[in-house]
Amino acid sequence: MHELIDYIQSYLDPRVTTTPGAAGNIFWATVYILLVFGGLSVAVIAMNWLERKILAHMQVRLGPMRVGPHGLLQPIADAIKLLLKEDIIPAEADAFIFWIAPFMVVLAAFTVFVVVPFGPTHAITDMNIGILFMLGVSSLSVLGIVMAGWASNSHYPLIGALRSSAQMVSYEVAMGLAVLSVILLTSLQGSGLGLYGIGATNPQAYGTLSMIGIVQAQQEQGVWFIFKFFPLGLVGFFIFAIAMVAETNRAPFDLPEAESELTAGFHTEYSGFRWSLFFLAEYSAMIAVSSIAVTLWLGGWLRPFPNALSGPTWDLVFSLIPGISFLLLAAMCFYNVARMPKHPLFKIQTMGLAGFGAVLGLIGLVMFIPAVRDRVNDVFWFAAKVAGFMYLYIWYRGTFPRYRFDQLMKVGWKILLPMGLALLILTAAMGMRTELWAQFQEVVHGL
Amino acid sequence: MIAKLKGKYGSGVEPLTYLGQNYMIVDRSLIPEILQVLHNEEQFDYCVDITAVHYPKREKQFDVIWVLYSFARNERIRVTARIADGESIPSSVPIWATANWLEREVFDMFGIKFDGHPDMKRILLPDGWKGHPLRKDYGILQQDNEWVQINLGIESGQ
Amino acid sequence: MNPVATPFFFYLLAGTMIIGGILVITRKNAVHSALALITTLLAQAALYLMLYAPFVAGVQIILYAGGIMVLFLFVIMLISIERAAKERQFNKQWLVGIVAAAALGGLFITIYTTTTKGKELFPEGRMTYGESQNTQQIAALLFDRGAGQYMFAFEIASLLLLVAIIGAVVMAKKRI
Amino acid sequence: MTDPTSLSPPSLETHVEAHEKTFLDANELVINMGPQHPATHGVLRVILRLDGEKVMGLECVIGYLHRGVEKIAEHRTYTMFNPYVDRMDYVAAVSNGLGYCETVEKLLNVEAPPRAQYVRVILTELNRMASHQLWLGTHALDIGAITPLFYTFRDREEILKIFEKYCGARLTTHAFRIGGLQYETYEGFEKEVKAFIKFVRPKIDEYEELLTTNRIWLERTKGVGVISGKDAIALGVTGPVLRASGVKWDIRKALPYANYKNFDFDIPTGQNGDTYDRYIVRMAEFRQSLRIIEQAVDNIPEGPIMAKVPKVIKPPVGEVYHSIEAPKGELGYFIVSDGSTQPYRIRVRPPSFVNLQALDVMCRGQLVADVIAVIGTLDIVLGEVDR
Repeated sequence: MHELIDYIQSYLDPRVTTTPGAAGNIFWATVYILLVFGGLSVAVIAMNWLERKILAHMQVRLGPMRVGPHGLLQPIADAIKLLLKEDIIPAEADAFIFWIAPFMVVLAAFTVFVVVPFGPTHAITDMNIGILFMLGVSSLSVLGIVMAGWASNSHYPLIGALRSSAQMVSYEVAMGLAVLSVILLTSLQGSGLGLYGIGATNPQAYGTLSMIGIVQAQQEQGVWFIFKFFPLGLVGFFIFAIAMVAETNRAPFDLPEAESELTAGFHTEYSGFRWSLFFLAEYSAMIAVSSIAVTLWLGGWLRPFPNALSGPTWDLVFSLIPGISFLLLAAMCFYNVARMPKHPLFKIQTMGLAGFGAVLGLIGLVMFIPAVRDRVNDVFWFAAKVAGFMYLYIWYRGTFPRYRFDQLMKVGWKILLPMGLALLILTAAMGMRTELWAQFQEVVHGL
Repeated sequence: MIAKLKGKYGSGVEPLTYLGQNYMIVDRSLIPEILQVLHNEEQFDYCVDITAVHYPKREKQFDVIWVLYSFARNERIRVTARIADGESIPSSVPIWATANWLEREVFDMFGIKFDGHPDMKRILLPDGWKGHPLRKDYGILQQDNEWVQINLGIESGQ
Repeated sequence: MNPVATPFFFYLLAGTMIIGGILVITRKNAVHSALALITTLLAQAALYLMLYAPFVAGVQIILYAGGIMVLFLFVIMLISIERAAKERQFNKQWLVGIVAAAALGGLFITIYTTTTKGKELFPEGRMTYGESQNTQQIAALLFDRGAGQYMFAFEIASLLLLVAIIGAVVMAKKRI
Repeated sequence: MTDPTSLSPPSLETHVEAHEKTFLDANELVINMGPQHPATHGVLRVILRLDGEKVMGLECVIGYLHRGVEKIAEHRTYTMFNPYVDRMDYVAAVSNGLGYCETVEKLLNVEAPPRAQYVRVILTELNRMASHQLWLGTHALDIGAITPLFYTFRDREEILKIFEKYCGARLTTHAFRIGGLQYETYEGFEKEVKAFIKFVRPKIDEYEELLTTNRIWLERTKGVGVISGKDAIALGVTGPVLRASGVKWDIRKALPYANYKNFDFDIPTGQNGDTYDRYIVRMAEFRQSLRIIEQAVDNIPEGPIMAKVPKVIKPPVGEVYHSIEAPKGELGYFIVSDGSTQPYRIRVRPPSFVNLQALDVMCRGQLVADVIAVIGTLDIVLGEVDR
């Protein structure tokens, strides 16, 4: 018990600079695991509601409005329905694999979050091979999909699974190249240093695969990698942004689940709880790849405009934004409370919405407390950036038709892959430009 | 054109007009030849419809009717052949591809067989169905109860 | 970071690997075999982690479990399993196989126990590589200007793979 | 010229045989699509033979919605059968009614009075737009764009409101009677139609904005489901599908019925006969329909709305074939009268049924995803295919 208190105190000390996992602090690691996975589940539920609402408003309709005020309780109703539904295993299916496949997909999608850095100290652990681990584990989810498709013993799931595996394996290549270009950039510590310390005074300036290290590199270099070597960083970001949509099987690359062609793709035969696991996995995979993109290109937990608006005053202003945005949400809730129809039937709904607004407002107020403010700020900016990606996902879905399979492959292999290779070479050349220039001049002098 | 055909085939072709619509009654034996001529020489390149009518009291019970249209002449014509029950008629699939399903429907509804059709089977009704519903002796409430019982597992479809 | 319950995890992972390996060769259903193989490979990745080789572990997951096994499954699924399962799968060479395996195992044991060089390959005690620098060390070993020894071999290996890919395409496709 | 037998759809047996032969041959696969499938627009069953994802051939199995409309007709009087035709192509019920009424009028040798003709044209063209809107929404949905569906349904609602106000029904309208119209137009009919024209013009641009230049849409539709004009004629394909293949043929111009000859409009055509051209042709037809409605609504004459038709309709003995340009193609009625109050035989020449036959030719060598696109672009209604 005494040790436990020590643990807690040790982490609450503001001088702590390392993640609980890396510090070997099992208590805090456990707390973080629970926090991250609890938060993830809440995020998936929130995404469910948001996707339906945003998509509905894009399509001139209202979306869920019945369960709770503005359908706020709809995802919970859905979850209860799914859990109570009969869990059917087709007679001809391979029962064991059919049973284990969804768990495998969920496991892969969740394990990834072990290394996601929500802040310099807000991560379960900091791995030396962080990004490699993320790519590797998220590529395992394709195994689950393939197993699900095969075990269903039915044509549509099989074709869905085949498409899915081909698609994910193809886009991983382009994705990997884009990621590599960022890893090259991380070795450019400070200005004037060459790639991987070549031509530098300190030859040990290696790059890093650690997720936290990548963000710290951006902090040190004073630029988000999306703007580094303009437009090279931007191109890399776009390659990744396209590949990540394909990786997560979302529109316009949602061929494995193309409703009009393959009914529901690899999870056609699944129902109830097991189906909801696929749903959970899909959304958490979306969040996972978005957080990779945010970490690698958008400065992770760093606040926007670190250079233009620097100094302690601006720091303070930016640290107030989380609380203010929650208060804004609360204000929106109260505005809608005022707009609710004044009818006895709507009484409970109105009260519910008001309560929801009150909770949001309270959270906002708590965020103004300095101790909380400093610790939450990183997480807020990270979450805000990821939320931007989530909105993009929904927007894509509302706008684009679906690619055909061969076109999808063409985009992956004939467009993104060559672009990724060129990007890698150009990034390396830019990183070593002083070296190369010197060598070039030497050659010219020799002539 | 009609006169030309009449001159060529004599009594086998009987051209008629009703309400400004041309049609001709053609002897069954002349059917393949006349359709070929209409398609190749008279440019009736679009087979609008193939259908049949059942006259149970007549000796030759069925009228098989081709509705043809020519894009070049902007003209429609109907060709009618009279055949007896159980008699078959040459298929016009080699002339117009569209005849495939139309002939299958005629077979399905009237039981008229088309010789040389690539895939002569029922189209709208299920394969094992008994009876041809558009014949006049097929009652409006009649159905293949046996088929319904075996395939749908219910006593009756009504 | 101090390791927790090292022997327990070692035996757990090693046991998983061996059971997985046995399942790979005994399952009739090719998909089940592939899954057992994946389990083996993942357990092996975990073992690498225990050996303070996170980079190798990561590569093991991304390449073997995530890449090669997906392609394996891809191919297996395209073949009609129900009918393939009925076919006779094993050549009657298990006797030869056992003899060969026993001979190889015997060779390893002999070398390890009799010669001094064999023991040097497996040093006693725990290796003490810094976990946080593992990836960088591998990079240095491969590519560093001064100390890199394996760059040529590495590139040759990738060229070999390229040749293999081209060969496979030529053999599989009659008309390119 | 292509051999017609090679154009006509193959039989199921060829697919089954192929399935039997292909043990361990990783490529060939026979899959069944439907009859319950989200993209077959009803209860259409398609048996596909695939080489990987490439379609080697397919067969449609139809008849799941067969109701024996032609048999029912023989046991109803001419007037009683009128509502039944609405149930065939239920998204273009007004066109069906127009075709039927005109055919019986032809048999009776009467003509609807001019005022009735104008109202008929307005309603039929509105219905053509409603049908095309439904097509656009579902077609885009099949290709993966979900948003156009909601846009088109929002605007189709306005058309249905006009129908509802005119005749009380939205879908199966039974708007016309043999000899003219049952009801006089309601108060403010012209104004509402004009308001609708004004309302829908920018909406059509909105649909086009979403799709016409969308890269993915172009890639999914260009060069997909190509059918040449010659093949289309050989297969009896009509309507926008034929026009997209470059054949400038529209019954409204070629063999004018109602009073279409009084209106000024163009026949939009395509060149390539692919899915994109069919899309473009139908989008252009929206605008042409609006043009026709605009001219008609400005010039509705005063006068009676019913021709002199006896209470009990007993056409003289004879047979007649008459067809109109329905939204989906040539909709023909062949009616044989034996002089009694009931038709001796009514044959409906359904455009969807005949167009669907071309599916096999259009899909051969394409990918599975294209089959979906082609079914969508053919714009079939299973109620009409199966009758």
